[in-house]
Amino acid sequence: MNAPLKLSYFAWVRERIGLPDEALTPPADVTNVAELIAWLSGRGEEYAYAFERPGVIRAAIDRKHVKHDAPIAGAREIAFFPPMTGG
Amino acid sequence: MNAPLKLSYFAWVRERIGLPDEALTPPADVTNVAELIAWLSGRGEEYAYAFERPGVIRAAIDRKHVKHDAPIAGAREIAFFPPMTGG
Amino acid sequence: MDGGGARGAVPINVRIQREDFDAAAEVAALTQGRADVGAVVAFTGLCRDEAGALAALELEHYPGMAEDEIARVAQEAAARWPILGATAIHRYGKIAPGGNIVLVVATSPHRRAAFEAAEFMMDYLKTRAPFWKKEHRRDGTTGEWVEAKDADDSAAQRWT
Amino acid sequence: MDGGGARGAVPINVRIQREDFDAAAEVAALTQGRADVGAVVAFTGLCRDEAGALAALELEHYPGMAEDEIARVAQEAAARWPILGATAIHRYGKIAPGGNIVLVVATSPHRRAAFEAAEFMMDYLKTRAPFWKKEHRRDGTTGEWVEAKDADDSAAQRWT
Repeated sequence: MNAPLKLSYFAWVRERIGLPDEALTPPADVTNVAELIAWLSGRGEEYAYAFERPGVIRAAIDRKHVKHDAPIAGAREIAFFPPMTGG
Repeated sequence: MNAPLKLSYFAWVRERIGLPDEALTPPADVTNVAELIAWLSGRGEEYAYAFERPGVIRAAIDRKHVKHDAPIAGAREIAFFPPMTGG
Repeated sequence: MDGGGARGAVPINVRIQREDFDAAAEVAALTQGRADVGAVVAFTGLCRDEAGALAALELEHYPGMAEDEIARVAQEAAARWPILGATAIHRYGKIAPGGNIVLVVATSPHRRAAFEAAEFMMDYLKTRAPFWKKEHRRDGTTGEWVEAKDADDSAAQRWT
Repeated sequence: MDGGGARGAVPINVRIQREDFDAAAEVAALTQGRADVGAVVAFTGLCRDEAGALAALELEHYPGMAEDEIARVAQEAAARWPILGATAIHRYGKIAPGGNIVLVVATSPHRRAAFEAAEFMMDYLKTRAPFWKKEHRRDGTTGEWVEAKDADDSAAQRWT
């Protein structure tokens, strides 16, 4: 089984889910970021809305950008957000 | 015959000639910048030294950069100087 | 924060802050007391009013990661160009039209390195630093999140 | 001085002066009271001490032509990039190590135009503006005239 994870959400991902962050324990068959997004999408309407276009969602594991095929084993914090618009 | 010209010299061209500017009337067969340089070079040691490498000398007619084949007819001021090193 | 790159002691300053910055003071911090700096390029990004439609931008960021990513961008610039120092400051919170958003400064003995390092930092910062802009419109409507531009991705890619 | 280019009223400020300049004040002059500027690039060129060997640089210029050439360079930048304003200030006379020599500022709605216009102005200014640098060395020897660099010509040529 996976350990509890801190999940953080930013910008419209945060607004759609309605939470800035939460602690969740994904099931053991969730091994990478793409699977985590799929699992979260099944948790309710607000998640399905936030992740309706998984291709545009950016992810970071422990504050480093990762691709959706990145394994989540050992992660303490995973963040989801739209493409950045700073600068 | 050419009209009297103001000739201006800058940087080491000025130092070698020993004058910042002067008024001269080149002979009628001096029609372009290259011919003016050749004529000036014959005016004395200091001019010969200033123009010893004509290829590196830059010229401006009435405060606009020109090439050595530029005609001097109608010019009021012709300046000679080394390649610029501002900025 | 120290760059710690190949050239050792290149000063790299990264700050994420709500308050405004003073570009002149940041340039002075990189140049005063030394005479080896021949070129300083300072980029300031400001909030535009979008032809009067915008009341303010609200900048959200990911604390911790924002500092880390911008420091990585600055260190990458210090590894790629012979710069003598770099500063990057990004604000968050509500910023009115005309207000400062971001400052990037690069110093070098020569101009080309300073220009390229500063532009590189801006291009990478735009695509890598976790900041998001939301618009507050003058007509009072709820602001939209600013959409990322493909042009920003291609701007960053030309350095690879 | 007004740019008078294709976009009409782009403010272009060109000054040749002995006294120092204030980069922050020049940036403020191009940005204050307007909210359409999204990007400011300010380049400052300083006198380096050449590892301690240099006492001062002495800058000679061709009065009249220096202003004209730099204004032409700035107008060319305004014609080629969608800039909102440009300032170029070049000092003459004796300048000590660490002192300012030249300032170029470009403002634009977007960063790329501001970066490119500023770098273009510096590249062209270096090869076209009639200024010459003479070195005064700390050992008291008569200074040599600084030699022009081929690199400056090729830097200017890449914009053609």
